[in-house]
Amino acid sequence: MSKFQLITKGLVKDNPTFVLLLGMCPTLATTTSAVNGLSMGLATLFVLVLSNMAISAIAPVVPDKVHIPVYIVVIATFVTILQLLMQAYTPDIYVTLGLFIPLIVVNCIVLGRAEAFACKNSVVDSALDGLGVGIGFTVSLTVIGLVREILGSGSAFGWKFLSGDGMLAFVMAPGAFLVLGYLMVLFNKFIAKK
Amino acid sequence: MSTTIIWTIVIIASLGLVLAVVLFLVAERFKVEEDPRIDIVEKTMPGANCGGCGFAGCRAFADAVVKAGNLDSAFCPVGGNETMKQVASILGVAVVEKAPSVAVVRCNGSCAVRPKINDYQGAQSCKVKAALYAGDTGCSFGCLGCGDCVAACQFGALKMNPETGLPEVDESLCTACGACVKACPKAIIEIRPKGPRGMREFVSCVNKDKGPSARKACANACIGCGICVKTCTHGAIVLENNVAWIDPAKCKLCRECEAMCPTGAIHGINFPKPLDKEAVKGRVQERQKKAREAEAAAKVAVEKKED
Amino acid sequence: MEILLIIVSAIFVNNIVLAQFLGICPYLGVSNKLSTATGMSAAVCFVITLATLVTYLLNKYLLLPFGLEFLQTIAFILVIAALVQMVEIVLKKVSPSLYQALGIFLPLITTNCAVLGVAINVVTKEFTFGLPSHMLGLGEAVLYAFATSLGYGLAMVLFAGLREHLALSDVPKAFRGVPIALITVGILAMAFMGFSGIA
Amino acid sequence: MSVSEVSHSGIVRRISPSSATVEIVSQSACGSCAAAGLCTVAEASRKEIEVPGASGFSVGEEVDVTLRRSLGLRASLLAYGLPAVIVLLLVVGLSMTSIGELWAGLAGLGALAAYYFVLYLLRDRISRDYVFTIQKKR
Amino acid sequence: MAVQSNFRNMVLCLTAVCLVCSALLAGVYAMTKDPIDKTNAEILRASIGAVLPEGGELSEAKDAEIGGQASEYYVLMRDGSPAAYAVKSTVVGFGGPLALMVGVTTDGIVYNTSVLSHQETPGLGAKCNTDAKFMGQWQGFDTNSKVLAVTKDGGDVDAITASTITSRAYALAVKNAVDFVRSLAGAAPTDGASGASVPAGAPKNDGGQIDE
Amino acid sequence: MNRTFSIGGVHPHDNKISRGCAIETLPVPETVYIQLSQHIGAPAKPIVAVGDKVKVGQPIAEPGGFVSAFIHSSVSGTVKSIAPRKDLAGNPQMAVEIAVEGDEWLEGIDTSDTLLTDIPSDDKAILAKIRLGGVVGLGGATFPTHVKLSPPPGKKCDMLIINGCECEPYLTSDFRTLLEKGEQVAVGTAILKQVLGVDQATIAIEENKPEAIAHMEEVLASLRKLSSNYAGIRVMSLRKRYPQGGEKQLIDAVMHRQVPSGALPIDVGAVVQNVATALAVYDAVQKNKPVIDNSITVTGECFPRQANLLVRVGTPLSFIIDYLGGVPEDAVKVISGGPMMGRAIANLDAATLKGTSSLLFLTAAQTSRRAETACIRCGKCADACPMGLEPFLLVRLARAGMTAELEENAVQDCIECGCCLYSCPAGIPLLDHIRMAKGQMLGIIRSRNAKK
Amino acid sequence: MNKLLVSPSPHIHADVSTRTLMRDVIIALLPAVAVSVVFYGWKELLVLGVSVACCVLLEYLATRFLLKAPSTVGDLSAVVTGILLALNLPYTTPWWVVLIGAIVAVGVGKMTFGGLGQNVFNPALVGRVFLLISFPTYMTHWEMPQGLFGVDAVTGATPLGVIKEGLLQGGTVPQLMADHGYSYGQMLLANMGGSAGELSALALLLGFIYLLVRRVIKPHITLSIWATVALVSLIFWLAAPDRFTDPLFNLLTGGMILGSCFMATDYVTSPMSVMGGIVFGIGIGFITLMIRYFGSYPEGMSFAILLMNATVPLLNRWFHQKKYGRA
Ligand SMILES: Cc1cc2nc3c(=O)[nH]c(=O)nc-3n(C[C@H](O)[C@H](O)[C@H](O)COP(=O)(O)O)c2cc1C
Ligand SMILES: Cc1cc2nc3c(=O)[nH]c(=O)nc-3n(C[C@H](O)[C@H](O)[C@H](O)COP(=O)(O)O)c2cc1C
Ligand SMILES: Cc1cc2nc3c(=O)[nH]c(=O)nc-3n(C[C@H](O)[C@H](O)[C@H](O)COP(=O)(O)O)c2cc1C
Ligand SMILES: Cc1cc2nc3c(=O)[nH]c(=O)nc-3n(C[C@H](O)[C@H](O)[C@H](O)CO)c2cc1C
Ligand code: SF4
Ligand code: SF4
Ligand code: SF4
Ligand code: SF4
Ligand code: FES
Repeated sequence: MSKFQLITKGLVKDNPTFVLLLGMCPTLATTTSAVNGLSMGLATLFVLVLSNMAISAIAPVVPDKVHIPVYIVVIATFVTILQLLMQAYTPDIYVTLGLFIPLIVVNCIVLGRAEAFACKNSVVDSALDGLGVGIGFTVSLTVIGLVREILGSGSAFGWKFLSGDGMLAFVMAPGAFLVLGYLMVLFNKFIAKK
Repeated sequence: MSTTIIWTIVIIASLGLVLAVVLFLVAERFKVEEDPRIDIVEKTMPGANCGGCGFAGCRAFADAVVKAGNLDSAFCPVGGNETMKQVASILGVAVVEKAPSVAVVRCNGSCAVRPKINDYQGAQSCKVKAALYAGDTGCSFGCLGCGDCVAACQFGALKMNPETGLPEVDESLCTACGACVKACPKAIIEIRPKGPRGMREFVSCVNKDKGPSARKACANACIGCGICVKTCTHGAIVLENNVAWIDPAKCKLCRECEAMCPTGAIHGINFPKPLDKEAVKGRVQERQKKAREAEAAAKVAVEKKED
Repeated sequence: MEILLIIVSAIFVNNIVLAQFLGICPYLGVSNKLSTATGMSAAVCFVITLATLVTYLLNKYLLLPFGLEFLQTIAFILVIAALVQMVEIVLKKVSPSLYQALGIFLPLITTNCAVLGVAINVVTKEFTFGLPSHMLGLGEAVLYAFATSLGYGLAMVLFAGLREHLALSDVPKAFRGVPIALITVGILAMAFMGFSGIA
Repeated sequence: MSVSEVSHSGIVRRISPSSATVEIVSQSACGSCAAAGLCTVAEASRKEIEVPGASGFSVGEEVDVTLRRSLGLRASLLAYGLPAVIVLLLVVGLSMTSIGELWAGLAGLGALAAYYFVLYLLRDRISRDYVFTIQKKR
Repeated sequence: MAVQSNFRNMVLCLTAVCLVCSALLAGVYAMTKDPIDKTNAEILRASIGAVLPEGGELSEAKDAEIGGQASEYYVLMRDGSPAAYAVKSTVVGFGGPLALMVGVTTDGIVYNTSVLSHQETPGLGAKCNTDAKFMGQWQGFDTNSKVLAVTKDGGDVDAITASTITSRAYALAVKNAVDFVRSLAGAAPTDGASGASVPAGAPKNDGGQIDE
Repeated sequence: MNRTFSIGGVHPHDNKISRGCAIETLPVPETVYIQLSQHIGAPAKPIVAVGDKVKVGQPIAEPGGFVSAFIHSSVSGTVKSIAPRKDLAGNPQMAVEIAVEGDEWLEGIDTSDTLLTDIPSDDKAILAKIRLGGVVGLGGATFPTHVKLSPPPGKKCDMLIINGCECEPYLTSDFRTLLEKGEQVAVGTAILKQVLGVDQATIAIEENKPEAIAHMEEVLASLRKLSSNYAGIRVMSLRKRYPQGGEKQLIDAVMHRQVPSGALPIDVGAVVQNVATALAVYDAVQKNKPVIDNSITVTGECFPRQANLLVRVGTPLSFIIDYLGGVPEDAVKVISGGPMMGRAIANLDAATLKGTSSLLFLTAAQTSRRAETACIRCGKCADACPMGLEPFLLVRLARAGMTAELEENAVQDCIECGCCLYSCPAGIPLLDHIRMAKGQMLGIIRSRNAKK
Repeated sequence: MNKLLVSPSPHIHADVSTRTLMRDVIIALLPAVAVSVVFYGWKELLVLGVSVACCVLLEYLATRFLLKAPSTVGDLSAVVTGILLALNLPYTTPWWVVLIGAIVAVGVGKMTFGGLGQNVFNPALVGRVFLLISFPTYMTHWEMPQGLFGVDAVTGATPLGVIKEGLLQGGTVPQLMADHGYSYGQMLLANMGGSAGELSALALLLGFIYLLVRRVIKPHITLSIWATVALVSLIFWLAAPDRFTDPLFNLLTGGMILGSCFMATDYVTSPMSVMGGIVFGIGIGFITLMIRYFGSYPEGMSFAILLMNATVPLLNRWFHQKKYGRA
């Protein structure tokens, strides 16, 4: 797999949201607007890249029975670092994303990449892999957020094009499920062409 | 500040320690050592989970062959020899090549030659129809045309031809899994070896009626006249219950039977050239005449000897 | 009254799946069969309740005194992981037959975001339940966790029923599987919004 | 298999005159998720099940272990549901008294230990109810 | 995963990883502690600044009980005497706690309000933090002449459409703050919320549903 | 209020337009084709050869197994062939072709009209006569009667029910039989009662046949005066509701007992026999006359001449139809049996069987199925099902191939009454699929029981 | 004589079809439609028109292009959905909101699941609840028409809304009822604020009786809803008459009659067995009252029906008709 493919596969072929259905909770919870989705995606991307790198570096010396806990500790460390950094420098976003920042620890994407890729590949490849998957995740979340924002608030990336409200259901819980469901169908039909 | 750092280290490290001990205990008790080859084999399988191999699905197949360590009684009809070669190389054993097979429809009673004598109304299912009565044509053996076989085929290899009212096999898609054979209540579909370059010869009829009634029901029916049996010089054709059947193992693809069949019930597929019926017919008749003469001569000779 | 409010709120009003979006992966994964969903609900109930109890104590008596709240994430995940594993060992020792029956009946329980999410929520979020906003005390915390997991079970059992039904329906091909499941949950979430404002 | 049963496939590991021991592989809850192959957190662990009175099987053979569905449900209630309720009641109850949260919490954990100890004492009684049967794989 | 596990290396490895990670964490924590504190302080300052007039000197946080809850307030000293107060006032909104910073001048006029945190429904109650019309009405709201309750309850606060509960809670929070400032100044509490069923500090402000 | 069964049922219009037509005797055709498989169970084995001369009533085939029956020649003449011939469904079946020559009856058959009310006391001999007479159930299932009359040891019969419900629309042959041969049916009933060793017998008739009810009351009253054999036989009027004549429903209606799933009527102490069967038993036992003819209703609004005919077994349908004036122009479907359970005929050249009870002609408007649309889950099928099944569910399960669930939902209990398909507003071919699934399920159950 | 027709038994069929059933439901709804049009005028006609037209059109488009099957609009079920959706909306609803509601009802609630018979939630209610959540302003604000038939435009809110709001402001039930001059006779005949379907209990009941007489539906679901509402609200009312409204009020107001007679009885989304239907009805009645009494929505019927729709598969599993010969 070329380096280019490593970065792009997360967009369509191995799209973590629409194809692999990973990390459903943040996908649904944090996509009330395009910006929120983007932020969550980037936060996950941050952890993905760093933990992938760290894990690929230490994997050769980890006894295989403790590899999962070791990875969890590593990932949790980066998540906590992310939490601290966000608290310090982007407090607004930290508050909006709330619980779902610490929950990156249990996001299957992160651990999944560690297990499936990072532990068997070089640090650079792992970083690229993390980047690719992270980009896929970020793009998906942004798109979902955008759709929900347009339908639900009548705005896009905060730019309001409708004077009133949109359909509020889309910013609330039901809208998250509905939008993801329908987007998944469109993705399969027109992008992945399954 | 420094106390925070110290406590951080102490607490996390001790949690790590506890976790390590717990994990060790768990790991000791619940080891999973699935043969990793099962996964690898599964990945090489086509993933159709059709059950054509006789196992519950692709995973079950992979499991079974890895555990058995050989491929003696296992064959994936979907993946075919290609897949089996890969599987064999994973397991490090020899492959058993199988002649590739394909489904053939043994009914050529199209709407044109097999007129409908009644109308059917009810669930569009060959099974339901077959349980109710003999069918909407005079032939009580022929295809019922509701397409149970089409529905059974997971690979989209079968299609109903609206013109003929008969199912047709798309050879490129058919994996010879046999699902259609099981689905057909009239036992019309047969899995046959594909034959060299796809060429094969078969009797496209299963009508067991005696000649006249078979013929009355369907112009293309096998009437059990036995001409093909007499024609075949390789002993490949058997006639039983008023229907002929060509043994693919013995058939040499000479197409003589096809030419001789009075109703056109014998079909040859994928031959490069169309069959020149008259020429072959002439050739066969010539040969038969000679044979008769030779026989007569021999008879005479024998009689002479006795004299 | 307050107890009732905590229960109603956690099960219906702020349902963990339908309003809080936690534990969606197993929710979509294990809800194909009704009986498995029911059994799984009991297991989730147990894990969430116990995990909340332990992490609450951990937080209050270890992290807070030393000013280490920022370690919540890492400490909780380690403790919960160890806990889940330990239950397995204990159960095997305690009653082999139960353990074996569960092995056949249920998939393994894993630490998912529902467990961690509830544990973190309990120690960080302010709750109201008709009272002035406050952090939960231990009793409330455990009750809240338990009720939340009941909500999980309710959502799961309802959904498993719906899915068993949908499996026999002629859902258009493009929607089969996960999409129709998501859309169904969406409508379910819509219905659950009727409870909003209670408590 | 009837609808009122659950079964799990496994492999016969040991045979004794009175029973057969079958090993099954249990997948984690996310194991059924589309990404199970990719995300290896979807762990698997190996469990052994003893089936008394099974005969006619050989070591290494693949079999289905079957259990009445209601028993599976009962097992999960007994192993998880009931202790959760006990811990809940105790902790909620005690925290209403003036005993202090630490003690209430520890009491809850203690009750859990006690519950499992009782289960341990009753393990023979319980195991009488749980009848597993095995069949050869079709 | 070349390493075969045994008890020793497992414990060793996990402990070591934990050690390294915790050290790393502690380091980052130490590094970010100050920025975080600073950010939080800034946010607080900004929220206080937004609700108080310019100039003067701000006091440290002082503890108080506002609307029945432990809270805090800040005094703006001008020329040695208090000129205005910034009061943190928390009430229960539609979705959970609704925390406001309310700036009140000594003469009982609301200078401005800002939302510190809320859990209201996006698109509905959440507009209390975005709706210009709603937010604007608080600037210079004179509690001496206007009644601190939503119009529906007979007051002078224009509610957010379809979010009376949030608006009511908001008004209550402001009223609690104003009352507190009055009590500091020794004046009688506002009688504004006569239409509201909920006396200040009552546990439940969406009122009248179940008797507690 | 009259009694009826407790679950489900429908009320199709009864359309008994041939009720006024007395039974007339159809002339004997030139050739008859007597099928060797006219009953449930193994086909009979021919005991004549081509070229043999046979007389009316002469056995031409013997039982091919325990559950099987004798078959007799219904005419006198020469055996022309014993070969496959297309049956009603167009499937080839072995049949004996006999060219008719005269009408010569086998000696010993009493062809007079005299009513013989004295019943022989030897049960064994009676059973033998029933068996030798080739009597099978004429209510539709054609189950060999002598088998049914020999309950397994230990099972006791409490009640003999004579099934005169004729709940299917259009059919009137049982009704005419009751009116015209009531005495013989009553004697037959008494014989059956004696063989079964029961005290109680009920002749169950639906309330839409008041003449038959009155007539049978009268007949029984007069017979009771003759002999104690006729005590304990009574007539019961039942509410009109399809499928009252179904064995299980009838037992429920008459005795308030339900036959458990998989069990036989005898398990709840009941034996059910059709009116025509009772008549056949009378003929076989009192008159030595085997089953060589039966009455057939020929009807349908579009059919020019309604009739109830006494027809020799093996008469080609085309002969009957021609006799009555030919197939009407607008008839699209010919049914052997009633419109609810009868079989559509694919081949009018086929010959009648012992169990053929009617020829019904329907027009396209009367019989065409509605185009199939989606199930709207109205539950009308489940409301109608007399077995309390859920046809909509069974069909879904059958389509999904969920065998275990099908068994759990009792697909094997379906009596194929057709109430579900009759009621479904969405035109779903419920029974078509259920029948398939039931067949499959019975196969599975049988092979499972065989293994045990 | 043509070719013979051969088919499996039975050979005759009852003369009900999906179409005739739906037609009967439409007929049954006509009195309510008529009352609402008379009362609210052309605006109500517009809502009805947009709703029905859009439902039918969407069903047509979806069958042709999504399911790629012959169109099913002929079965009239989309018309039923359209009318019921319209009856659930205030007559003041802007046409584009009605349009969105119809799209959600038929598009999401019905066709996504595969069309008639496949959906698990009541389509009209999916549409209504979606609108309720999305456009609370339009959905909960009422304008009374100007004194048509001399009707006094007392209030702009439905009785349920008035009571809920009044209670929030510290009023008591009897006082509020008196203030607004609510009388049961009025509720029964017409003249309550609210959506068209809340207008006249009598017109709806007339339709319900028609459905019963035509044997389109059985009464068990409706009756069990009524019984539950009556019983539970009686208990609350007796306990605290100031705080809780009385049984008759609860039965006659809001979507109670429309919901219990026409929407809870939708075949597709209600349990198959009688016992299941009774439990279903009890659930609807209970949840409705809980939402009315304690929730933030004044009316809970729609939510209650949707919630119980979700339990239908479970109820179908747990409750079966009694089978012949099985204990
Ligand atoms: C899901 C949901 C969320 C709501 N969120 C809020 C909210 O955040 N703030 C609020 O005041 N009302 C909210 N409401 C509306 C109230 O329940 C209530 O309808 C309204 O406040 C009173 O009506 P009015 O403001 O139109 O007079 C919400 C309602 C629902 C169903
Ligand atoms: C194997 C077998 C054994 C039977 N044994 C008896 C029996 O002992 N007693 C009896 O009354 N009927 C017996 N029957 C007949 C059936 O119960 C039933 O009467 C017959 O199938 C015709 O019923 P129907 O016309 O309602 O379908 C038996 C049927 C079968 C298939
Ligand atoms: C749905 C259904 C309807 C039936 N209707 C009648 C009927 O009306 N009259 C009748 O004699 N038998 C009817 N039968 C057949 C009876 O079940 C039963 O087989 C018969 O009465 C037994 O008597 P036999 O053995 O003398 O035929 C019906 C069967 C079924 C399944
Ligand atoms: C008695 C009856 C009630 C119905 N009620 C509704 C209803 O409440 N909402 C609706 O969208 N359709 C209703 N329909 C129409 C139809 O059944 C419904 O659209 C299906 O849910 C679509 O699959 C009803 C139909 C009948 C026969
Ligand atoms: S045509 Fe028949 S054998 Fe070929 S793939 Fe299809 S089902 Fe299998
Ligand atoms: S080949 Fe067999 S299954 Fe296929 S359509 Fe013909 S009869 Fe049906
Ligand atoms: S045919 Fe079978 S399923 Fe249908 S109503 Fe009759 S017994 Fe029930
Ligand atoms: S009668 Fe037809 S439409 Fe109604 S539930 Fe049964 S199968 Fe479905
Ligand atoms: S369970 Fe929440 S992200 Fe998977």
